[in-house]
Amino acid sequence: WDEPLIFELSRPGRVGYTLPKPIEDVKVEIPEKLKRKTPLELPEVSEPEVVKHYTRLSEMNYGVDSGIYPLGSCTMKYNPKINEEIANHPKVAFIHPYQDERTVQGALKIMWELEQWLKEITGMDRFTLQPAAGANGEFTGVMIIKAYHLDRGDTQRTEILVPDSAHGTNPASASMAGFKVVEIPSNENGTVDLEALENAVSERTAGLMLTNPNTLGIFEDEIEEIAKIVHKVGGLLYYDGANLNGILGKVRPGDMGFDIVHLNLHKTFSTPHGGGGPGAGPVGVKEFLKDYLPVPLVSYDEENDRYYLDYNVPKSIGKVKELFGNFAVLVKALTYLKIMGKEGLREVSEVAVLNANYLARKLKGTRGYELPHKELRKHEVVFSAEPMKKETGVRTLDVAKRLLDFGLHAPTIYFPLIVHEALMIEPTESVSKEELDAYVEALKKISEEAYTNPEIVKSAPHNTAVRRVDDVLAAKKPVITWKMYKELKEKGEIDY
Amino acid sequence: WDEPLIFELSRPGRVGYTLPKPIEDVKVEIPEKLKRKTPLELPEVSEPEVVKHYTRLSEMNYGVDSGIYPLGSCTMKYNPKINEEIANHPKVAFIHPYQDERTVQGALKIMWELEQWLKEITGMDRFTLQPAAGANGEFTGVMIIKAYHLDRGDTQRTEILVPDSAHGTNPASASMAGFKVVEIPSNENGTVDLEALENAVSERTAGLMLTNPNTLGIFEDEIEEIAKIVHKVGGLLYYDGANLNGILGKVRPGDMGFDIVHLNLHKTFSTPHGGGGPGAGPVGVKEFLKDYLPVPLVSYDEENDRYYLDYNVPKSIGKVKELFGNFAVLVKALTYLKIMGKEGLREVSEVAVLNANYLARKLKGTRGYELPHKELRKHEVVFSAEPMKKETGVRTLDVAKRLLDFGLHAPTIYFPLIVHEALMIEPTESVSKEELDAYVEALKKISEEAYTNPEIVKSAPHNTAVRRVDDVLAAKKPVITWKMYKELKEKGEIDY
Amino acid sequence: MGNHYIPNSAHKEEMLKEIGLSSIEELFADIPEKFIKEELNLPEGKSEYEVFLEMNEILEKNKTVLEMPTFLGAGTYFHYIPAHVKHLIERSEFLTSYTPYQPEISQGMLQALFEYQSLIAELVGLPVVNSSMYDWGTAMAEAALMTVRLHKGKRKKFVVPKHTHPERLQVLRTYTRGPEVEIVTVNWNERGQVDVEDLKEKVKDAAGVYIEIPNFFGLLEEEIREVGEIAHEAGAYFVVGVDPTILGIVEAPGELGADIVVGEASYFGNPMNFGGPRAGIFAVKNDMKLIRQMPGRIIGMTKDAEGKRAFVMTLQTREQHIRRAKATSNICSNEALVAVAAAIHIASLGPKGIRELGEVILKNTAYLKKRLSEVAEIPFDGVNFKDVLVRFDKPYREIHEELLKRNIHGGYYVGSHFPELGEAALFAATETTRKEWVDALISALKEVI
Amino acid sequence: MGNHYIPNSAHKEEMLKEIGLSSIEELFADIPEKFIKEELNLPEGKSEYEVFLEMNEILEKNKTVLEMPTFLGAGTYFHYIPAHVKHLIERSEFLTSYTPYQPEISQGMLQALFEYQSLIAELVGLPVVNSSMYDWGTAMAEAALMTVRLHKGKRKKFVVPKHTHPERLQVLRTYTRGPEVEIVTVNWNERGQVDVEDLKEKVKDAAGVYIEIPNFFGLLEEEIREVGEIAHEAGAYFVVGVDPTILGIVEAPGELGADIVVGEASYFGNPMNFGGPRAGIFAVKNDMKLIRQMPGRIIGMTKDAEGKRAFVMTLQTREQHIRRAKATSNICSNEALVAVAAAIHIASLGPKGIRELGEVILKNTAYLKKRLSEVAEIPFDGVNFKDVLVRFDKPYREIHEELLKRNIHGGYYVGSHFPELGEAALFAATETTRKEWVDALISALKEVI
Repeated sequence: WDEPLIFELSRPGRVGYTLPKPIEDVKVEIPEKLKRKTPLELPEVSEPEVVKHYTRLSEMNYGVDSGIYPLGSCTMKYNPKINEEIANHPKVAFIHPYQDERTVQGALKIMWELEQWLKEITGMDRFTLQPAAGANGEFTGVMIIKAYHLDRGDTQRTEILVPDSAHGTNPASASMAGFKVVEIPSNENGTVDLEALENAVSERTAGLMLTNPNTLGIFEDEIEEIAKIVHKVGGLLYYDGANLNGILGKVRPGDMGFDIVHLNLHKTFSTPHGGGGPGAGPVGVKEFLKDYLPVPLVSYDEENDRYYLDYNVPKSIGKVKELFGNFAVLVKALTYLKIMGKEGLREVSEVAVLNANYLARKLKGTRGYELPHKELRKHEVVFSAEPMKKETGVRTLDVAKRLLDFGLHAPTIYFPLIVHEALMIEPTESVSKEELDAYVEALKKISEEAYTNPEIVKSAPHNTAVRRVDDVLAAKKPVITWKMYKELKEKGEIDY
Repeated sequence: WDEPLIFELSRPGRVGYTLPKPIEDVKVEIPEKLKRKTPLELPEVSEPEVVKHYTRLSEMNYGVDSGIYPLGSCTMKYNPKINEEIANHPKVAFIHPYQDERTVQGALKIMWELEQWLKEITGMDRFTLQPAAGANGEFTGVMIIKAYHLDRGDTQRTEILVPDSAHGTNPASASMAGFKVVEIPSNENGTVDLEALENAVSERTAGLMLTNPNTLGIFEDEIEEIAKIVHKVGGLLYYDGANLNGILGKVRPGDMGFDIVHLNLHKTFSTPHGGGGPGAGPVGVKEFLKDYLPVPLVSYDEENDRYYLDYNVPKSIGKVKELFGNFAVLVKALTYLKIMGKEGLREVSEVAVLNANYLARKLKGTRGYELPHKELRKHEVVFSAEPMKKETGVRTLDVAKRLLDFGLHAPTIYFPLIVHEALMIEPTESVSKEELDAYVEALKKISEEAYTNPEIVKSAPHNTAVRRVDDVLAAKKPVITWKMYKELKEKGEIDY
Repeated sequence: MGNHYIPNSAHKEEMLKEIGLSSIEELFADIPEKFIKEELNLPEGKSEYEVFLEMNEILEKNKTVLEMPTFLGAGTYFHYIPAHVKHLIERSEFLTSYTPYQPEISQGMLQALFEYQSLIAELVGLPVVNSSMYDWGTAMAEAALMTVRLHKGKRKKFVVPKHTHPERLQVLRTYTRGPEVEIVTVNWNERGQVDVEDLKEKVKDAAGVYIEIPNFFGLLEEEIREVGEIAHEAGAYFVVGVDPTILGIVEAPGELGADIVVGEASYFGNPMNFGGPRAGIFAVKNDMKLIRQMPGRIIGMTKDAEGKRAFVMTLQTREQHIRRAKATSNICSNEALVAVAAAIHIASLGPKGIRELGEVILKNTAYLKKRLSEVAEIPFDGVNFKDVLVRFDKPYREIHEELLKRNIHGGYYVGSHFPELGEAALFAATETTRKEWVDALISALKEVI
Repeated sequence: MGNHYIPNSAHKEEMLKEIGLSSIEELFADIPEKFIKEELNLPEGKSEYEVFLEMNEILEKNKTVLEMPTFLGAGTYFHYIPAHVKHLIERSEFLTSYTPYQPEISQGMLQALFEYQSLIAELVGLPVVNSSMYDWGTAMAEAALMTVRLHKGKRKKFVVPKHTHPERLQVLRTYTRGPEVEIVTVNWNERGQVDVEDLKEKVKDAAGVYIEIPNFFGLLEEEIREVGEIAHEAGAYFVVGVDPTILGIVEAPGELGADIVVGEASYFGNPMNFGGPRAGIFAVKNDMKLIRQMPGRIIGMTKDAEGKRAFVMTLQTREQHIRRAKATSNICSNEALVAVAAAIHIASLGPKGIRELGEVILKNTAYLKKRLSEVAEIPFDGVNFKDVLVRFDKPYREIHEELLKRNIHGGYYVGSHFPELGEAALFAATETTRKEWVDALISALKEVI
């Protein structure tokens, strides 16, 4: 398709809406100086045109329902349709967050039940469901760390430790909370270098943020030692739940010594990613930290069989988002959990890990790709295409683009930063053996091409809606809205 | 895509379902001689695979939301999404047809209200909503004609008259009802030849089935005379509602002398066509015929404000379908009617007719296409590509296939039979001027190609999921199911 | 102001001008003045929101089976439809398309329908299946007409059990009135099954013989094979009507001797919707004599100009748009989307799921029957699937009324169709039936009886 | 038996064997034995049907605004979402995709988000818009942090009206605790609007000044331009928070002097959902100094290798995955789908619809206000949009309770946030408010007061 912008479909006079008439034609005047005078250059389109336009746009987009989507650290698993059906229920859509508690007992029960599941899954003692996404959860977590230390008069704890393999959100969240970020290097196994950690911790250490399995897909097997080192100096241990899918039902962050956990319901618990969001990033803490959680919590008064919003959180960090969280997302996650049950959740990690290792071992040994660090992975595996780059000039970016030509989504690339020319592949438990085999085949084919006909890889993709997109130009000459586009076009500064 | 058959995705052991456990593990045995022994060769697939498979199949299909779909006589108008939302309501899905009337007052009210709308729109006195589709409605109508005459002891009425421009369903329905079909030729204006009609009617005439506007998109302007001729000999006048969109809100079949009417809710009243169905084909009659309608009707007891299923139809033809009709479709049609209102319905036909005439006059004069009969059309227009065929060898079928290359759906072709190399175009009111212009442009371009490079047209389509499909082979070597496919493949009788 | 569904509402003047007309009225100049309707006596249009509220308010007056334990069956059953089935058939490329006249841009629907045909073929045990009829009833009626056509009109008798589903029997009677087919009914025996002796007496000169699995009383007819043999011996075609949800545990009708199988596909993948839409199964043996007489649309596999596998509508010369008055049926629009929903559901169940579904229903029915036998008479022994016929000592309408008062919807009263059965009703279970519902029913019945 | 969501459940043995492993346990051999959890103390899995029933039963305990006239607003409003908007964002290609890291196969989402940015730009009157924040509150908090960054930490004061929405104010306080920004509040005057004199006293050394359209009391602040000028004179950035549904009738904040505009996009295209998900608007002037300090993801237009127009994520060097600890924000997942829903709704409304929507809300609010003034005190004059502050003579909680008994949900009690207002509550109207609801409310209030 060459689908025009919705603005380009506009023709004066067309309408795409209906509205009820006002109750009464009361005369109300906006004060003259506030009345809109600037013309509103919005598109004028009819409903059939709107529907065709966005239907076509959707067909120009690849989703989990289109095929394998092995973006590392994103856990692009299948999103069960029953989740959507329940979340689209009028009893979800048409309730107001300030309704009297007696009229939203269902909503509160859902939140409360979800919390019970998450507690048992992670081994934590209390959860807030407020954070809108993983990073929002991280911020919540580090603010709790901050509040905890300050509350104890421990004012010198200004540092958060973050491994060099961590997601960018970890240092960014710590930094937003006003901490100095101290990076801890990885060792040759791809796990935290204990000696470096020992050297880094001090009375300034507020906490360590750790992803386990880490972003290489490797389980931090010295986690007990790590926890000891951090706790010994009075720091707290924060669990980034991005990779929980690799150990779900097998081992719990709470049992490994973590004090705070954030989860990504849109990763581990099958709620859809929506092209970038909404997600949900609940944060769980151990008993001693529960008074710091954001308000309100959802509590249950057993005696009166009544769920309620609990604002009685004495040392709360306040709010990290309006209201109670991405409720519709919470509904989807609980639906999934109930269907899966304890044995289903365990099956998730077993097959997710099997799939990743299957793919890793099938691909290993293919010319141009290298599997650094330990062989045993959890739910994802990171290859390096450094040899290919050196030997053929074909970069990881090229490999990713070439995969698109096979109708396959590329893995996460150039992350984690500690692996050069990284290809971070997370198949998840939702794909079939045949899909894994086809993925390996495609990567092997690309390797072959790189060594025989590198141009075809370097100029990929060839079969997509658009050819390789010029992101340098996008940054050099920002065109961010239709308004900017029109101006630049009129000035002749752009030709597209 | 090259999407395999669902059977080809099967791998032993995979499951795509969950089921509740039985209430109790009672022992029940199917008698030995009835137990299934033949293995069930159904696919074994997981839910994510099912979803991906049918998502991909859907993307290999063109619908109204994909673009213009000007299939003549099919009225492929936009299907408002609110129709679907209301029809998907649990209060529609989860009701049983044999529920006590007091528990389905909403459903009955919907049916009753819909009938009131249809009565006023058509000028008829009573409707059955039972028929599942247009043809089912036609059968209902001719059975009513039959019952009416027989009931009056008028046993010699064995003939139904049908114009030569009629839909194939008309003669087929008459024939199913046991009538002999007498074809009436059209005159040079494309309308019923009155003289021929005069000659055809007799005491054997049970009725005349007429589409107005007819399948050429031409209004039968001598309708008053036609009605007189048929009524004079004691015949009834049947209105085929396929083309109601061309006169909606402007003129009513009931006022023109028709005694029986069938409507296609999936054409005129915006319910989706679903790839071939479900539709709904309500039948309306004048007062003197209402005792012949199928049972049950929906009646309203005003005194007790109660809707009920009315089995008191003394001379009913019985049932033409189980239960009460395609209820979910009825819900959609009523939703549409309420939103459109009387002025909206009128707007439908005005713009539908404007669009057809706009297209006709823009295309007229283009080399190779000829506009036979009167220029003024209603909602559709039939061109003949006879000159093109003669001059270039390019057939209407080729033109249709070439349109697909432009991303446009072809019109109905080779119908009505009275126009050679017919292209029957019905844009409907849902398309924009730009879409009409683009369609005309494409047809002009194809004309140009036919006269300069006919091969490109004859070998079209070129840009579709599959190239021109061999339907002769399909009929010669029927492969109708996976079972047949496997057998033929094993025998080496087919190579696809 | 324009209409939100009609883009060119806003451009009428402009477009008229472009084609040399001056008013919309000119476009309708061919309609005799006297017939022009100035204004319909109908409400004005409303906003989507207002209609949403209005329709919701109307629908509020329905009480669903989720809101009250409901034991109605008798041809319509509360099955659970997995959410992904609904999601997929709401994809607008499927939903808003029509009959795939242009196969090159309709491969998705064609393949889905080919898969439907194939899945049904596996279930019923006959290899040739059309892409749907309106429902079981019309499929059965068309089968009857087909057997008459196959006898070239020399036989005009169609034999059915007296206890054929009354809805279907009514449809059959209407459909066969055209060619004046004689419908002959066979009695049931003391076990509520077809009386084979009676059949033998009536089968002579029959064009076709029909039987249902399970029968209207919910019973598995045990002498199906025998019935088929009797039909065949008499030179009649054997037509079996089947509830396909039983076919994981019961032998395929094709293997039991059926020449034609009809049934209801919508039990898979489609909600009850107050009885519609549905989709009729129509399957025949791989015999060109039968295939040529089949009604309905058929999707076939073929190849494209490059030799690639492709799908297309086939054997269309049987159909009304080509054969007109001589067509095998008048059917045009069918129930394609209902069939696709059924296909997706069947594919998701797979061989294991189909068997398990059958078993769960069988067991739930047995539980219901056992519990009902505590409080009422079960007139017929045998194996029940979904429906169970129960006879009460007291007028069933009264019992029904009392149940409703207790927020329980009782079974389907059969007394009006079969007075000889007395105060009898069909109570049904499926895989959706909950123990607590049955228990509540039995408690209530104990109070009431 | 396999799991229906997990295809390879059925192939564990086979796959293990192929890669030379003998058991699943081997794959988890790197986890210290002592941490392995044998079994979670959680329920077993259930069938989809059972969970469907269970969730339905839980949800039954909610009472929706369709079931009782509800006058709650205060930052969450019952707007009607046209069905086509919901239909389109449920298309699985949108719903199940993620951040468009591979633009070549994500042009649909990228273009839709570019259109969102463009539509919001038109409404707010600033040309640079990101593709969403979590909600208005976090957008406002990030704006505050941004103004501090723009002053390179030399100014750490952010001035807000005391009557800023309490939810948002709480978020602001949490977000600004990291860099220790000082939040200074400005009083309202006797008309319930920002006290400009008080602002003048407090603005010195402020990094930013914030104001809302309309304010928490539902009032249109009349001196917005003046507030902006005061901010700019003091060298502070002017941040405006806006309910975008008002922008068809009220001048674009960018034209009123705003440097940064924040607000709630989910009022378009998204239901209330008990408060989430939402989407925060974040827009700035076309000034690279500001753009470089913007949080969040931005979609830009560019071209592909063949010179064809294409869309791509741009200016990513501001973001956490590249800049890490020095990023402008930690935001990664945003609210893309919520933004797309808003875009589709705005595009459907167009210029005329946006104006009409504003007018209908304005008039319905005026009607509600007029009727409320019959029974209670309206402490502030001025123009209200959606919310109206009402003061009662009697404890509001008692009135509220009485209304609930009459199946009417009253307004939002503001006494807990602003005790100085007395027994006051915010009652709200939108385009969805029905006359009969208001009339019922007033009758009930007359009984109750």
